[in-house]
Amino acid sequence: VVGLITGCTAGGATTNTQPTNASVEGNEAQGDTITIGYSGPAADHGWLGAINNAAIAEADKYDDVDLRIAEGTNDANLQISQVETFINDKVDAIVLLPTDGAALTQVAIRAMEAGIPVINVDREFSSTFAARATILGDNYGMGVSAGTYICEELGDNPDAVVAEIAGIDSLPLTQERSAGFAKALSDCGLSVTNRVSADFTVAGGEATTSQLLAAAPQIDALWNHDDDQGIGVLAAIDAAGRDEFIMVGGAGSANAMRLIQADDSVMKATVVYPSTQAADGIRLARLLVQEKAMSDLVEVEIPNRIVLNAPVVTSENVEKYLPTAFES
Amino acid sequence: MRKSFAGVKALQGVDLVVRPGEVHCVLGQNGAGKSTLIKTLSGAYQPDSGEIFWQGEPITIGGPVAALELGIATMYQELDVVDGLTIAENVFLGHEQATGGLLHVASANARTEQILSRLGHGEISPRMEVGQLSAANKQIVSMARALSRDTRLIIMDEPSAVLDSQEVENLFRVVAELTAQGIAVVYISHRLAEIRRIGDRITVIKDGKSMANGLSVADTSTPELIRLMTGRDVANVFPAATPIAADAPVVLACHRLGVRGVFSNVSLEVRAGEVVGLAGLVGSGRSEILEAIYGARRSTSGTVTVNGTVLRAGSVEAAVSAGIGLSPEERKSQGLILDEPIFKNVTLSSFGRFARGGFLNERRERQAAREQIEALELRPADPDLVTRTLSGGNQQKILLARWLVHGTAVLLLDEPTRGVDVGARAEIYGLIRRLAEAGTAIIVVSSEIDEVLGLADRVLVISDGAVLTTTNSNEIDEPGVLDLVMRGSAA
Amino acid sequence: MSEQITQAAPPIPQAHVSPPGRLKRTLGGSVGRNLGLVIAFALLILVGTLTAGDRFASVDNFVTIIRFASIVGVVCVGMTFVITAGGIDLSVGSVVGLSSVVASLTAVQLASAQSSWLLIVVVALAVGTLAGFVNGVVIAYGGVVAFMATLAMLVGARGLAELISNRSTQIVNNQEFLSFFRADLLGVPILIWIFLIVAVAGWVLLNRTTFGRRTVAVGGNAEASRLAGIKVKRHMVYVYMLSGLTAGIAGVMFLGRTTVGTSTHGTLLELDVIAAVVVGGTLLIGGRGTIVGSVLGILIFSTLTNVFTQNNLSTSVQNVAKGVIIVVAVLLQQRFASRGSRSK
Amino acid sequence: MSEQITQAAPPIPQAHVSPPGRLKRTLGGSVGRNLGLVIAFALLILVGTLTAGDRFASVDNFVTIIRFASIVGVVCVGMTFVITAGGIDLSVGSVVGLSSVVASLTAVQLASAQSSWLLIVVVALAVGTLAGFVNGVVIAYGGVVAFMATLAMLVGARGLAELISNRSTQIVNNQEFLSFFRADLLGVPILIWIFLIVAVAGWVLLNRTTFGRRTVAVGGNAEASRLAGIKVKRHMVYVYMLSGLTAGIAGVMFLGRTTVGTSTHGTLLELDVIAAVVVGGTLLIGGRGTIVGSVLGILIFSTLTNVFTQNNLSTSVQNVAKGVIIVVAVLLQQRFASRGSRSK
Ligand SMILES: Nc1ncnc2c1ncn2[C@@H]1O[C@H](COP(=O)(O)OP(=O)(O)OP(=O)(O)O)[C@@H](O)[C@H]1O
Ligand SMILES: Nc1ncnc2c1ncn2[C@@H]1O[C@H](COP(=O)(O)OP(=O)(O)OP(=O)(O)O)[C@@H](O)[C@H]1O
Ligand SMILES: [Mg+2]
Ligand SMILES: [Mg+2]
Repeated sequence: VVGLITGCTAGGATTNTQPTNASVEGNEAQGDTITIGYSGPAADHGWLGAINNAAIAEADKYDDVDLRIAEGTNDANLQISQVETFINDKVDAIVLLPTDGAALTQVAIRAMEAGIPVINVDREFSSTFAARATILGDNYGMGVSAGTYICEELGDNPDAVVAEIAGIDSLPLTQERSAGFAKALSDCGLSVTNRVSADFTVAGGEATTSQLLAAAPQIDALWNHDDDQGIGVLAAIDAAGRDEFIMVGGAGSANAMRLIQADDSVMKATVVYPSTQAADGIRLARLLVQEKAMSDLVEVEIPNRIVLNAPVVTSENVEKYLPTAFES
Repeated sequence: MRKSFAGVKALQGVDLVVRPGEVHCVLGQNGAGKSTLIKTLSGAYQPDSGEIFWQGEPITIGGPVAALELGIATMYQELDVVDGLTIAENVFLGHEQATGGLLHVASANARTEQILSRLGHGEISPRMEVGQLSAANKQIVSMARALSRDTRLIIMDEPSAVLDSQEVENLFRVVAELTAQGIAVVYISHRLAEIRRIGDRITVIKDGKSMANGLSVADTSTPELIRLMTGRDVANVFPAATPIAADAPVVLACHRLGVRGVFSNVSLEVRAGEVVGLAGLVGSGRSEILEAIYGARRSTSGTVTVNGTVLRAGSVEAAVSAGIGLSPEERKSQGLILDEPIFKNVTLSSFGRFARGGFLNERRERQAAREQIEALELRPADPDLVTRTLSGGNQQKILLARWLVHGTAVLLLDEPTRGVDVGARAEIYGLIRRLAEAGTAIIVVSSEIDEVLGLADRVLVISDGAVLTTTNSNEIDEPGVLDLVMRGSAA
Repeated sequence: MSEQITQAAPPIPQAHVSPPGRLKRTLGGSVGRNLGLVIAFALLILVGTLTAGDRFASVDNFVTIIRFASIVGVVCVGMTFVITAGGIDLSVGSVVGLSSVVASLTAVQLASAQSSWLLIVVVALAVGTLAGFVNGVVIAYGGVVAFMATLAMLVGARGLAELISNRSTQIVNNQEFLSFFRADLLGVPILIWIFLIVAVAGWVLLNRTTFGRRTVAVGGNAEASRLAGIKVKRHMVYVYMLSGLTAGIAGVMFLGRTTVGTSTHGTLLELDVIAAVVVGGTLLIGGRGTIVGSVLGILIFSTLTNVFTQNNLSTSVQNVAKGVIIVVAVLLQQRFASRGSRSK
Repeated sequence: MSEQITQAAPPIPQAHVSPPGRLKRTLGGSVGRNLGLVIAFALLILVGTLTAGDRFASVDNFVTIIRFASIVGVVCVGMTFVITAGGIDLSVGSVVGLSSVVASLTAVQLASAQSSWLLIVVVALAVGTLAGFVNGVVIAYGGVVAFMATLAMLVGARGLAELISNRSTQIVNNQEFLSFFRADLLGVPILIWIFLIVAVAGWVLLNRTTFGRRTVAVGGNAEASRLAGIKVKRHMVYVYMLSGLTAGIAGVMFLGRTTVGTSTHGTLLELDVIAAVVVGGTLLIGGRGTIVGSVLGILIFSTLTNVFTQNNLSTSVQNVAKGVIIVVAVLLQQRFASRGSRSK
């Protein structure tokens, strides 16, 4: 706390670009104990499970963080009431991965009005007043990355058959991913020939893929939105004995990356969608409440908006990403 | 063989001694505890106290299986067959012909065929699904099941209630065969005439206590039996009919009414104060005629007219608002909401009248129901009692009370005394007469021909969905009706 | 369905039931029948207070619990009628989603901006009632088993909602609408008022009107009701329309609470609703229903969720506990109900 | 439940029906009763062939359809018994998930690596059967309505599966296990063989054994069955165990097909299964069940999905169509069943 005040005054007129408080050591140092409320959607598939586990693990690292977890719902009504509970309890900060960004906006605004900073993770609120900071994965960017990679691989074959296996279609993020994918493909003159949507589950991936493969006897490239359902997708591909195409995954599970590393399946690449967003959210919330800044940034305050990159992982760079990948 | 026990709430000290080869009749009013008694013997209920002796040995019957293993087979009052299974499967239910769980379908069918022939129904295929059978034939399946086991004692709880006179004859023949083989039969019926015919000895139960044990049928007079059952003297005769005024208006008129495939061309007129009876065999279509008049079944031809207005076909509401009331054949499944209090059953057709703007006035409703059930001497006359706890006769009275509260010009009564004891019967007969005298037009359907003849002013004899004759009831007797029916179905 | 086993137990003959007095009847009727629930509820509050102390036992927290319960609770009222009438409505969750989607369509929002925010409400209620009407007609006149007809609607209405919304989340812009639903009246949130009004209206309708009497009669014995002159089929259609109407109300409440309409609103709501209603003491075979029980049932479930959240327990643990509690509650419920007066 | 309306039509007594001939009976019984389904199926295949041509009407595609149906189909066989016996099992989907999770636990996998891959199978079947046992006991001996008891299991087993797996996806490493399930036998995939065997075994069990006849009897008239000496409660426990067993088999099949065990396996499976069984002609009130119908029912659903995928239609459209088809199929089903022989 003291550090921040000095930082502010010191930062006034000088060109000093190294705030004293924002060192890694300074940020790790124990501060006042704070209570962070965390609420996320039902951990009903690998990525979300990883999100929650990473958040909890992150909170466990700090003795000065008391995490209140209310994870586990796809019901906006219930999640709103969980946030209300946090407001009632006057927690110090709320990290919220909303089941639907727009639906949770009002209650987040109420929390902000009650003086509780809200960190919005992954699915964005519909109002900028609803969150003090926002950490987003780039869903549209994921689609773009996957599409661009496929364009590169397929080169200049305008008749190439591109198939897409989406996640839960009624989620806005699925729509964004598909939109990005379609955009990138159209830049090289391709389009999605066959599209099915699964439900982010292994079984759903398997079932829809086996149907898709029957419907499309010849495929050149396939993008699967989610590596967790990808296990099922690959099982179906194996069962059908198909290997004429390249497959790109999504989210970036350790499992998928090991396959890419082995380079003996159709799985050639995956697009990372970081599963550490909520953990980052917890960390930001702690810094925010303890009035610290981010290390490696000159800025003395926590930024409003952080959009995480959606890099493509291939056999060339897989070593770099494997350590932070999530186990499904 | 000796069984005696006392106990269950419904049974407070009943003794019953059955000897091999006899037909032992159990008599008692509705709710006296007859069915409860036999269910205790068949292992369906456990007695709270008392002892059962089987061939001199004291035993306990732990469940239905134990009873069956002892050789006690039971035909229950509520039909106890399974619709989805074939006749043979029903007959051998619980003791299937099988090795290692695999059924011997053919041998079961063959054995069932034998038993059915023995019962005089060789024409019924054992492979038929029981759901397709009439109530009478289901009763036969029930009987075949009892015979399929090696039994020493067969208990029959009101087997004749759903049978017509022909079938009853058949039943008696089988009973005689059984007793000749030394098998004992316990026979329960409300029809005293039947008991006179086949019974050897009688046990009378009243209010869960036995009033008389092992009376010889031959030595006991009917009034004596009735006194034992009811504790009072009941004139088991039909109330005298008062002649209808010659100018009494026609209230109900059916013109060439028909339901395709069931009955056709039924024309009848009922005048105010008149009781018309429909006689015929089981399955002749009598219930269907009532249902068609009432709109519960859509007629495909002809018209129903009440007081000069033609009713819309297939509309119960139209019939009810025109002043027709129906007391259906199956009291429990078609008539009453058993878990609701009495008064709500009484006002089921008219509760709208006790409401203002849709809001009910239960106090007035209860009051109106109370008036009627007191007038009908319902026992107990508490409008808040759950209907299920009442005896059959009293439940029947609730149905009559329903239409008394509603107020009807025409009353259709389908089997108004089925399963009702002698005492209550006499009361219901009196009631029907009083209603007629008050100007209600009444149609009565009953499987007991003497009842139709005794109650009605005029009788329509029905066979195979067609009206054979219409006569005044005093111009025809029971053999006459039967004769007509036989000739009608032969033609 | 499924009742068969319970019926297999020999009915207990009660030959000489003495007529209960008026007071005894009322006690036996209302409190007695709900005693199991009240005990369960009290226990849950005790556990909440012991484990989470003041955080749990605060006015704010109770408001949160009830506000959470209010949307599902409204649907429970409609479902109580359907189950009492001997039916079941699996489609309520999907209908909630569908009505929220249709009511928040751009066209509707534009029209409502020009007229009144009530238009949004009217549209949602109309959509819900219409879906209920379709259910009712298919069941009553088509003769399709209620379970299947409403299962079909469950699948179909969700698909329709997705098609109509093009699977996007539709944000409501009408500020009057939003501020109405965000407002408090006498310190109590509007959502809770709506729940209260629907519950009281439902109670009066079920217990004090001819409509309610018919509902119980039809559920108790449809054939006897028909032969007594009640228009059973038409009444069943009304009952399903009522259930659809409450789903429409819940759709509006979702709109007000979340400010968005989406096809995912109300997913799996039907399970919670049916569980609450049956745990509340309404018989699944029909013929007996209690609004008070249903309300208690849903309050128990939402308190349970709150206690678990307060204690940092995951949904997985919560689900296991919920499973156990449903069974225990139904068992308790049966015990006390059969003491209050004979059922079955 | 819910049957009341259908029952409102007066039962038609058929006093003097002459026994139909053997041929007529077989027609009336098997084909006649399933004629609606066969027609629906044929129509669907026609639509598929017209819209997707050879891609649809190829052997490979039919194998895909049947393989897709086989997992759900196995559960349908168990469910047919439960529904025929007058019960319902809403928990099958969760039990599938639970058994797949337990069977793919690290401990089980280690043990199976040391002994045989069959251990994984045995564990899954045991878990399923145990869950069914709990259902059965709660229903038959606890007297809890089947709908509620299995709803509780639906919620509870899912929670338990999540707790046990810690919500992670457990990959099966046992190669023998995996290659068994990926193999073909006589050109037909193992999964289809399993489905076939279970279906045939189910048919024999239902139609040719005392167990099957008793199941029908208990569902048709539980009290009459009890009086005929059948131990109704115990039988119901067996029936639910059978359903649990088929859920366990499906759990293994999921493991084999997807190579992982996870708590999400089988989510909402119960709806498809019940829909297929009832569309197939098994009466929801119990007392009549047909394995052939259930198999046709599930084939119709999976063909439907295939036709929609072949035509690149979204799940939303598919859901709307599915809703309509359920209703139409039940209506057709009723029409033809009542012609073949009296149902209801
Ligand atoms: N399920 C039940 N619930 C409550 N009371 C019952 C039940 N079954 C029987 N009783 C009561 O037990 C008593 C005896 O009934 P039971 O059926 O043995 O009479 P019954 O002599 O067979 O009469 P009926 O001639 O009408 O068949 C009656 O008072 C009846 O009301
Ligand atoms: N919907 C129908 N279709 C074809 N036949 C029918 C139909 N309804 C009834 N029947 C036939 O009509 C006849 C009359 O049936 P029902 O048993 O009701 O007559 P009933 O004279 O009232 O006899 P019961 O004494 O048994 O009441 C029977 O042969 C029955 O099979
Ligand atoms: Mg009796
Ligand atoms: Mg009749």
